[in-house]
Amino acid sequence: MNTRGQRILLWTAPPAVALFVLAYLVFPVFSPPLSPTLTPEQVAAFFRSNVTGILGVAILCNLIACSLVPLFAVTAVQISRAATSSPVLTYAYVICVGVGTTAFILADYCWGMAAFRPDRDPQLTSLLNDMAWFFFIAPVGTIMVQNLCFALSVYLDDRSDPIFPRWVAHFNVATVALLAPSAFSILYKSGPLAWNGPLSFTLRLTTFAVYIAVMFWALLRAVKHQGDDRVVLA
Amino acid sequence: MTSLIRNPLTIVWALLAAVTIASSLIAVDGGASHQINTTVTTVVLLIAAFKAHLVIRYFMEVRHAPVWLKATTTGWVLGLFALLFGFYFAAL
Amino acid sequence: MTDVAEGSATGVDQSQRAADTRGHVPGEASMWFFVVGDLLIFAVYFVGYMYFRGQNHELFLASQARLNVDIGAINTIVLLTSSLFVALGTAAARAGNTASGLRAFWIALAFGAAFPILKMFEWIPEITAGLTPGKNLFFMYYYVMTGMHLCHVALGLVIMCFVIRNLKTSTMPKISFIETGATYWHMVDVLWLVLFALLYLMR
Amino acid sequence: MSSSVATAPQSGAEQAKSWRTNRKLDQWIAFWSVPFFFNVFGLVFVPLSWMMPPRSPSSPTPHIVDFMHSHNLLIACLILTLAYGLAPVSNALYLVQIKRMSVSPAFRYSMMIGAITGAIVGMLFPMFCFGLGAFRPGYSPGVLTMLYDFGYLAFIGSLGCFCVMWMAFGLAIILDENRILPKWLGYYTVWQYVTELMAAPVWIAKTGPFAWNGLMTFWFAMALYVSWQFIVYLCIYKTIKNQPESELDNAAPQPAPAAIEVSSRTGA
Repeated sequence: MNTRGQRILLWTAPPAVALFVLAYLVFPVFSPPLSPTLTPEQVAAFFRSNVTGILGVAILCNLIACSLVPLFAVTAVQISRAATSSPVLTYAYVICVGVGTTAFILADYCWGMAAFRPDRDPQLTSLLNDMAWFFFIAPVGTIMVQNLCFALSVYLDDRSDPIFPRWVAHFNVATVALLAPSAFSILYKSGPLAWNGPLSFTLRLTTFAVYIAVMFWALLRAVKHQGDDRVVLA
Repeated sequence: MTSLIRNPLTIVWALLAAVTIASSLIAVDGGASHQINTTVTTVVLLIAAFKAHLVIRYFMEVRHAPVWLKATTTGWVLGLFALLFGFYFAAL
Repeated sequence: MTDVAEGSATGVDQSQRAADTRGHVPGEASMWFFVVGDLLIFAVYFVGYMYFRGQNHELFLASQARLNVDIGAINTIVLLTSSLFVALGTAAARAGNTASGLRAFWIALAFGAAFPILKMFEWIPEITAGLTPGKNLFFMYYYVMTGMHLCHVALGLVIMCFVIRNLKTSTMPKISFIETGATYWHMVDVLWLVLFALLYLMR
Repeated sequence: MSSSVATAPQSGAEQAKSWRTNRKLDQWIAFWSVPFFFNVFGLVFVPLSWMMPPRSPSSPTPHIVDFMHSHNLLIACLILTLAYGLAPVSNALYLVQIKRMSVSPAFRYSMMIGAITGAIVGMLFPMFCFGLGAFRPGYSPGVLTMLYDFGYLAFIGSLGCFCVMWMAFGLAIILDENRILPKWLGYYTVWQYVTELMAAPVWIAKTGPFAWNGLMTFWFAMALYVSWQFIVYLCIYKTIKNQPESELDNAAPQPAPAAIEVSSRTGA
């Protein structure tokens, strides 16, 4: 079994990332990120005056929401190659990817829904906006477990020529610590932990971007070295 | 055909069908006014317990089963109907 | 628990070796774990029904009056007849008479399949007349219990098809599997007998 | 999360050898994260937020508003947001055992998809419904009541994804010929499936035994579920423990050296 398929899937990641960056840059809600302290009327006014931008990005993200899944799928394949006793880490990883991606899609829906009928009752527009932020920023539980599963598979892989260098595992553990603060955005409406604060918003998105870049590089390297090595199919 | 008629299973079935019709008639005639009727309820529930017992014993072949299974199923029938009667009469 | 697990290990061989000996557990012993458990789950429902009935006799009596006792009674006979043919078929298969066993199971399947159809003749007029589960507690119990029972019937019909296939295709039919399916079907019958008395007949 | 890793040495210690060399370490770490997760789950729902046992669907609006404003809901939501990723780990443990069975991969794929959808509709979404109500006290009672209903109905009334999970799990156990898990557990799982059917009336009843806090739909179903979950974990524990080392994935690639290693380990 050669690794061409894995390489093709991996190279779908850069264009996906480019589209995500584009979506991020043109999304009115993110420039600057909407404050949690806005009243429902202010939120409704904001959505009324930015319908095109929000709807456009919502549609784009609806289309590309799952486009990083191939990268995660290749990661799952590489986890299953590690010399562990069972595919338990692979399965946990795959389920986590599914759950995390769905949360992102729900966030996208909520923003899209708020912009679809902007003259809705401000209470409801505000609710949709809150819900979207919750789904976008807060649910880090799955990506944390996901990265821990990956790190664990690297740590437990005691073959002489390891699939991933050790520091990739250390890096994954570090991302867990860096992503965790954004869960606290549920508790605060202002300050660094609020959903527009530097810890919940900037740190989280930066960490995620760096994480994708590092994993892309590490996976390319791992797939290249895989050669004719047997792939354990989960 | 005679073997089918003499078969104990068929006899049990005939008995079951007969008491089913009997209990329906008792309920419809005796309870037509839809008042609480303890006689009808008692008869109907006893018939149901008897039918359940017959099906378990003969059709499910618990007759020939080990003691633990006999005890469990009989315990189920007795316990269930004891509780049903208990709750029924307690609430009158 | 371990007793049951060990019982299942020996149950299969045992049933094929000596079917008529005293102390024989029909079918797989682990299946009885399910049957007894299911009987207990339904028992909780039955007792719960009786308790809540006691809280409001008038409502339950008045609602009960709107059920169709005729279809209920016919369905009881239908299930009993189906059970009879399952029992006859099991006995025939055990005696090595696969052909008549197969015929009995086909008849049993036909009667069994009539049950859900009759149930629809009962349910659809009731639902269109506004007697939905949300109407009152009696109808909630009625639809939940008969609905759960109907799911059991559906599963039983599927199992019966597998029993028939087993009898049809294999020269040495697996008696323990036939007994397992038969036991399940009789359990469905027992549950209906109690349901019929509680929902349709008691006053 | 760290404590889940920290519990792993226990299982290693039980085997009276260095836990780091335990070949099933990945499975044991995953296994011991599950009791940790369920304890967090229970603590958050019951003593912290009193979300469970469920409040009545027919409680008066002021009570609902008061409850939805309680700050502890936010803390509960936060803890669950951090910990809910462990639910996939518990499902992964079932999947590993199904993989060892003689059944088609379709069973574990069905279960995997059920687990993905179930975690969203049965956990994340209802959790956020409660969290959102407490997050912004300014919502009108109408919105709060909707979130309350949505939260409880999604939490207690999410059925289909769990139905497919337990069906795949139960059927796989019953059909399996490798005797990975005991047969009766398969039938027991079918009961568990029945409890999902029992919960369907929560979408209709607002009071009485079939409401979402009712005797039948909540208490009875919960009693069956909790005992089932407990017994399943005992069985999974036993089966991980009894899995012969020669069958492990990490024993397969290098047959000769692995066999020597295993024998030297069991000797020591």
